[in-house]
Amino acid sequence: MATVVDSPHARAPVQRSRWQKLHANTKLWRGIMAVICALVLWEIGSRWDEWVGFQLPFVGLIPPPTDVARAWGEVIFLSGYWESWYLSFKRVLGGFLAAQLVGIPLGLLMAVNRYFREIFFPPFEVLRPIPPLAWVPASLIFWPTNEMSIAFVTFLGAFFTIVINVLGGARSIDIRLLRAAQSMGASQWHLFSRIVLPGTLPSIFTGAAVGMGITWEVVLAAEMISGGGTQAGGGLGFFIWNSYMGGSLEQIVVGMISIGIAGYLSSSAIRYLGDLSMPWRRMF
Amino acid sequence: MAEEHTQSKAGETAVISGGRIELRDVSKGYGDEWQHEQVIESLSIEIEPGTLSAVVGPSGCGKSTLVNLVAGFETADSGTIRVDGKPVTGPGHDRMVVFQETALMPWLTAYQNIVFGPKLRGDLKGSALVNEAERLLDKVGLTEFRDKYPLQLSGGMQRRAELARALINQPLLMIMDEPFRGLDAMTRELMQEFFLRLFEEYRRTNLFVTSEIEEAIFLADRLVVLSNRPATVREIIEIELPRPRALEMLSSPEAYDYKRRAMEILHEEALKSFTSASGQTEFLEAYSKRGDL
Amino acid sequence: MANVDTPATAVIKQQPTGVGLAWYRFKKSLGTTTPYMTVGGIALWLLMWWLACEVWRLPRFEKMPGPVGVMSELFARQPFLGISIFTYEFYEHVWASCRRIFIAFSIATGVGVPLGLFMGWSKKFRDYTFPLLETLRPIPILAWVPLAILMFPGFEGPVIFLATLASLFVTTLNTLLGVDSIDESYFRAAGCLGSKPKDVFWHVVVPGSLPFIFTGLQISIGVAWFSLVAAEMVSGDFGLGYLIVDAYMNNVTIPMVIGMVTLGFVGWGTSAIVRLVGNRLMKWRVRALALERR
Amino acid sequence: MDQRVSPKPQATKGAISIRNVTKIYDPEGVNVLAVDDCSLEIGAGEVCMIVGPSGCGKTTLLNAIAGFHSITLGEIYLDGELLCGQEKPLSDQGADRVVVFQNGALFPWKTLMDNVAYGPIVQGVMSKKDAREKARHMLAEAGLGDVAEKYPGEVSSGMARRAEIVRALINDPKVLLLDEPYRAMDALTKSIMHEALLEMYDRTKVTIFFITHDLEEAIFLGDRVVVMTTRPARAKKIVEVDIPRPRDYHILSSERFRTLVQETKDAVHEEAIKAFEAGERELA
Repeated sequence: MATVVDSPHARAPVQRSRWQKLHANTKLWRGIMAVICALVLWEIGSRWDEWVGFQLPFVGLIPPPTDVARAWGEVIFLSGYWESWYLSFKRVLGGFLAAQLVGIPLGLLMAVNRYFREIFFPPFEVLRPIPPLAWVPASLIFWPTNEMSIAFVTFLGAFFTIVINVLGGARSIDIRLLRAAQSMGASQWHLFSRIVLPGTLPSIFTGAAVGMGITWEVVLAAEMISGGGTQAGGGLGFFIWNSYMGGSLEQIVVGMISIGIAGYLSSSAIRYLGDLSMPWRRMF
Repeated sequence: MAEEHTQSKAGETAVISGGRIELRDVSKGYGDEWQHEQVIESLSIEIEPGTLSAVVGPSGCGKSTLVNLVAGFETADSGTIRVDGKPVTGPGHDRMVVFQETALMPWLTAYQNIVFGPKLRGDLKGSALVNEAERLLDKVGLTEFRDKYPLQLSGGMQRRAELARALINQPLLMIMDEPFRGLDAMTRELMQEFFLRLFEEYRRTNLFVTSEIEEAIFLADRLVVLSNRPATVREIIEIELPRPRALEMLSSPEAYDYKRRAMEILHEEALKSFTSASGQTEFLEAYSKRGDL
Repeated sequence: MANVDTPATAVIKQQPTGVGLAWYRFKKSLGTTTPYMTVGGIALWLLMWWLACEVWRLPRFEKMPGPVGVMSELFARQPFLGISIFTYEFYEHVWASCRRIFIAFSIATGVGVPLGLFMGWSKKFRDYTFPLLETLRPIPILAWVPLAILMFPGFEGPVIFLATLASLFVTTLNTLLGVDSIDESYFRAAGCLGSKPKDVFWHVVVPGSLPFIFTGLQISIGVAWFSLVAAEMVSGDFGLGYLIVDAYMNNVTIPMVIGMVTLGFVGWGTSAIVRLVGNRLMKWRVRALALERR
Repeated sequence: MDQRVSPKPQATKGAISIRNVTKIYDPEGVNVLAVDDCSLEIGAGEVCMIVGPSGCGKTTLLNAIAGFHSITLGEIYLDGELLCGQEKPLSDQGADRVVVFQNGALFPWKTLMDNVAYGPIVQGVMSKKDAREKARHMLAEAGLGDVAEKYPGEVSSGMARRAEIVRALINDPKVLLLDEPYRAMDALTKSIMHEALLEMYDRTKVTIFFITHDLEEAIFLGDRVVVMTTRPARAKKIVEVDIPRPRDYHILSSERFRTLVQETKDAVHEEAIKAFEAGERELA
C-alpha cells in the first residue's frame, strides 16, 4: 500500500520566495496605502487655508507634513537635537533600570514570602493609583537637583508596573511544576531559582515592556514641566516645549515623531531581549 | 527494607522489591464549616510491590486527591499511608508522579528535563548521568529530540519524556495521574502499548489512575474501583490476563466480563454523582424508563 | 432504582447567605495573620513617613509635610491653606477633574469600542485602520500637549483631548483583542443556527469580546487619569493636577500632598466603578469564575 | 405505554450524497491535499459514523457539508438539492445542517434556555415567547429542566453537550453534524451521553453524520461505520452495523458487537500506524 497516495489531484507545493510572499501580502499594501492617504489628507488639510482662504477647524492649525520634513532636514544637523535624544535616553534608561533592579526582587520576594507580601503589599496598593506625574512637584522639592527628581519619577512610573507583573506571574506558576520538582528533592532555594525564577521570566518581560512605555511618557512630561521652567534641562521633552515656546510649529511635530521612534525602538529592544532569553517559547 | 536495586544491563529486567503501599482508613476533606467537601472517606488499599494497580472511579470522585496524598503533596486528615512500612511525610523521589497533562519544565529541553532530578540531588554525576540519560532517551525513542523544548514536542513525545524523567530517579513507586488523557485515541493506544513494555521491563510498583476502563484492564494486574464522592473502595477486580499483554487480549471474553462488571458499578456511581450534583429527577425517570437499571 | 445516599457536601448548619456569610468569613480570617499584617503594613509606612518628616526632620525630608500635618489640614473646618474636605475650592478641583475624566472616558469608550469591534469584525477595515493606529500609538500622549493647546482654544479642550486620546488607543486595541479572542466555533455555531450577519454581530461579537473590553476600560481609565494630571499640570486652570502644581508654585506643600492623596483615592474609586459595571454586565463570567474558585 | 414502542416517525429527509469531493488547502502556497476524490452516500434518517486517524480530513468533509469551508472539486447534494459544487464551492450555512462542536460551542453569555431558543428566534420562525417555551419543554425532556436558567459555565460538560444537541434539534434539522462531541469526556459520562443520543434518535430519526475516534462508540451508535484512509482522506472501508435498534449498553458484551469492533479496529489500526509515522516525520 503506497504510503503517500500519489493522486492526479495532488498539486506540487508552490515555492514562493520571501520577496514574492511580501509582494503578495495584501495586508501590507493596504497598510502602506492607508498611511499615504492619511499624509496626503493632512497635507491638504493644513494647506487648505492657503488655497481656499478659510481655515479648517483642527487640521488647519497643524503644520503640513512637507514643512515638517523640511524642518527635520534642518534639525538633523543641529547637535542640540541629538543631544536631547541622548539626554532623554539616559534619563529613561536610568529610571527604568533602577525600577527593574528594585522592582523585580521586591515582586519575587512578595510572591514567595507570605508575611513580606502581607506587610508591603497594602501600602504599595495605596500608592499605586496615584499617577506617577503627580509626584513631579513633590519630587522637585525633595530631590536637590532637577536631574534626580526626573529620575525618581521615571523610576516610580516603571516600578509599580514591574512589581505588579512579577507578583502576578510568580503566583500563577503551574503548581504541578513545583510539585514535580519537590518530589525530585528540590529544596526551597532550588524551587525558587529553578522553577519560580524561570517561570516568572515571561511576566518580567511583559512588565518591562509596559514599564518602558510609561517611562517615556514620564520623562517627556517631567522634562516639559521642570525643564521648561528653569535652566535648560535638555531632552526631547524640553525640545518639544522649547519649540512650542519658540513658536516653530514644525519642530514640535518633529519632536513628537522623534520621541515616537525612540519609544518604539526601546520597546522593540525589550521584545527582542525577551525572545533572546526565552528560546523555549518559540513553537518550532 | 528495600532490597538493593541491581544495576540492570540493557534489556535484562531490573529486579526491584519494595514499593509496597498501604493506605488504612484514609480520609480527606476541603473547605470550612459551611461548605465542607469530604473527598475521601476511610479508604484502605494494599498494593503489592512490582504490580500495576489501576484506580478507576466516576469523574470528580477524588482520584487526583488520592494521587496527591500518596505522593505527599497533601496530608490526609486521618488514617495512615505507608510505603514499605515508612509513613509518607512529604514528596520524595521514591514516589515519582507523572501528571495529567504533562508537567515538563517548559524552559528546559527534553534532555535537561530528564536529568533535572539526579543533577539536583547530585546522585549521578558526569558521564554516569549522561549515559543513563542517553539510555533512557533511546528507550523512549526521543534521541533525536533531546534538545527540543516541550512546546516543540507532540503530545505523545511529551508524555514519553516525562516517563523518562520519572524513571531516571529510580522510584520505588510510579504514580500515574491519567497520563494519557487529552491524547487522541490512536496516540493513546500506542502510548499504552509503549508504557506496558516499559512497565513489564522495569516492574516498578505502579499506581495508575484513569477514567478509561479499557485502558485500566489492558494495563493493570488489579482494578481498584472507587465509589462516588466521598471516595472509598467499592470493589477490587483481579485481572488474570497473562503477561506480556497484547492488544488482542482486550477482545477476549474475560476482558469483556471484567469490563461489564466494572461498568455496572461505575454506572451506578456515575448516576449518583449526576443526580446529587444537579438533582434532576426528570433525568432519572427518563433514564429508568429505558429499563436499563 | 439506585439508592441515592445523602448528598456529598455535608451541610451542618443552614448556610448563611450574603452579609451573614461575609461576616463569617471576616470572623474566620481574624484567626489568620492577614488582617493584622495589612493594618500593620500601612501603620508602619505612616509611622516611617511621620518620623522622617515631622519627628526626626531628616535632611531632605523636613521640607515635606508629615502625615499629621496633612491629615489635620485635610479635616480642618477652616484650613490654614484653604484646602480641606470642608472648603468649596477642594470640591471644585475634584469636580473639575472628574468631569473631564467622565467626558474623556465616555468619548474614548463611545468611539473606541465600536471602532475596535468593527476592526475585529471586518478584515478589510482593519487592514486600513490598524496600521494608522500602530504608527500613532508609540508617540507618548504628552507629546501632543503643544499641538493640543494649539488645536483647542481655552483650558478645557486640550486637557480633555489628551485624556481622550490616551484612553482611545487602549480601548480600541483591547476591544480588537477581544474580538480576536472569540473562538471560531461560536461564529460557526451562530452561522449554523441561521443567524444573519447582524445577529452574529450583536449575539456573538459584542458579548464575546466584553471581557476584554472591560479589561481595556480599566486600563484606559488609569491612562486617562495619568494624562489628565499631566495636562492639568501643564495647561489646566482647575483640577487636581493644577492644584498640585499651583501648591508647588506657591511653595505650600500640604495642599500638594492632599491633591496627590485625593488623586489616588478618586483614581481607585473610578476604576472600582468600571469593575463593578463590568461584573454587572457579565454575570455569566462572574458565576463561572466563582464556581472555579470554590 | 412507554414511548419506545409507539410507531417511530419514518425518516424522509436528510439524505446526503458526496460525489468525488476533493479539497486542497493552500496555506501560503504549500498545497495540502486534505480530501482526495471521496464519494459517500448517506441515506435519510441514517446514523453514519466516520472514523479514521487524526488529522486525516474527516473534519474537512463536515466543514464542507456545514458550509464552513469550500471544496475544490466534486459536488455535495442534500435531499437532491446541490449544496456545493463547481460553481458554488462554498455551501450556504443553514439550520437544516446544524453542527455540534468538539469542545462545545454553547454561547457562554446566554443561559441554556436562551441558547436553545436562539435558533428559532434569529430565523424569525417563532416569537420570543413561543421559542423560550419550546426550549424549556425540550430541555426538560432531555433531563435539563431545572438547569435551564443556568449559564453553560455553571453546568457539567455532559449537561452542556446535551443542551447543545437540544439547541440543534429545536430547529428540526435535516442533518445533525457531530464533530467528536464526546471526546473530552471520561468513559462514564460518555456512556450516559450515548444513551441520551440514542433515545433522542429513536424519537426524531434525524440523519446523523458523526465523526469519532472511539470505535466502540461508532459501532454502538452507528448504522454504518465509514473508515477513512490517512491524509488525503478517502472512504476506505464501510462496516454495516446490523445490530437491531433500539439498542442499549447490554449489547457491549454481545458476540456480534465484538467482531464488528475487531473488524473496524484492524482497518483503522493500519491507517493509524501510517499517520503516526507521517506525524513523527513531520515533527522531526
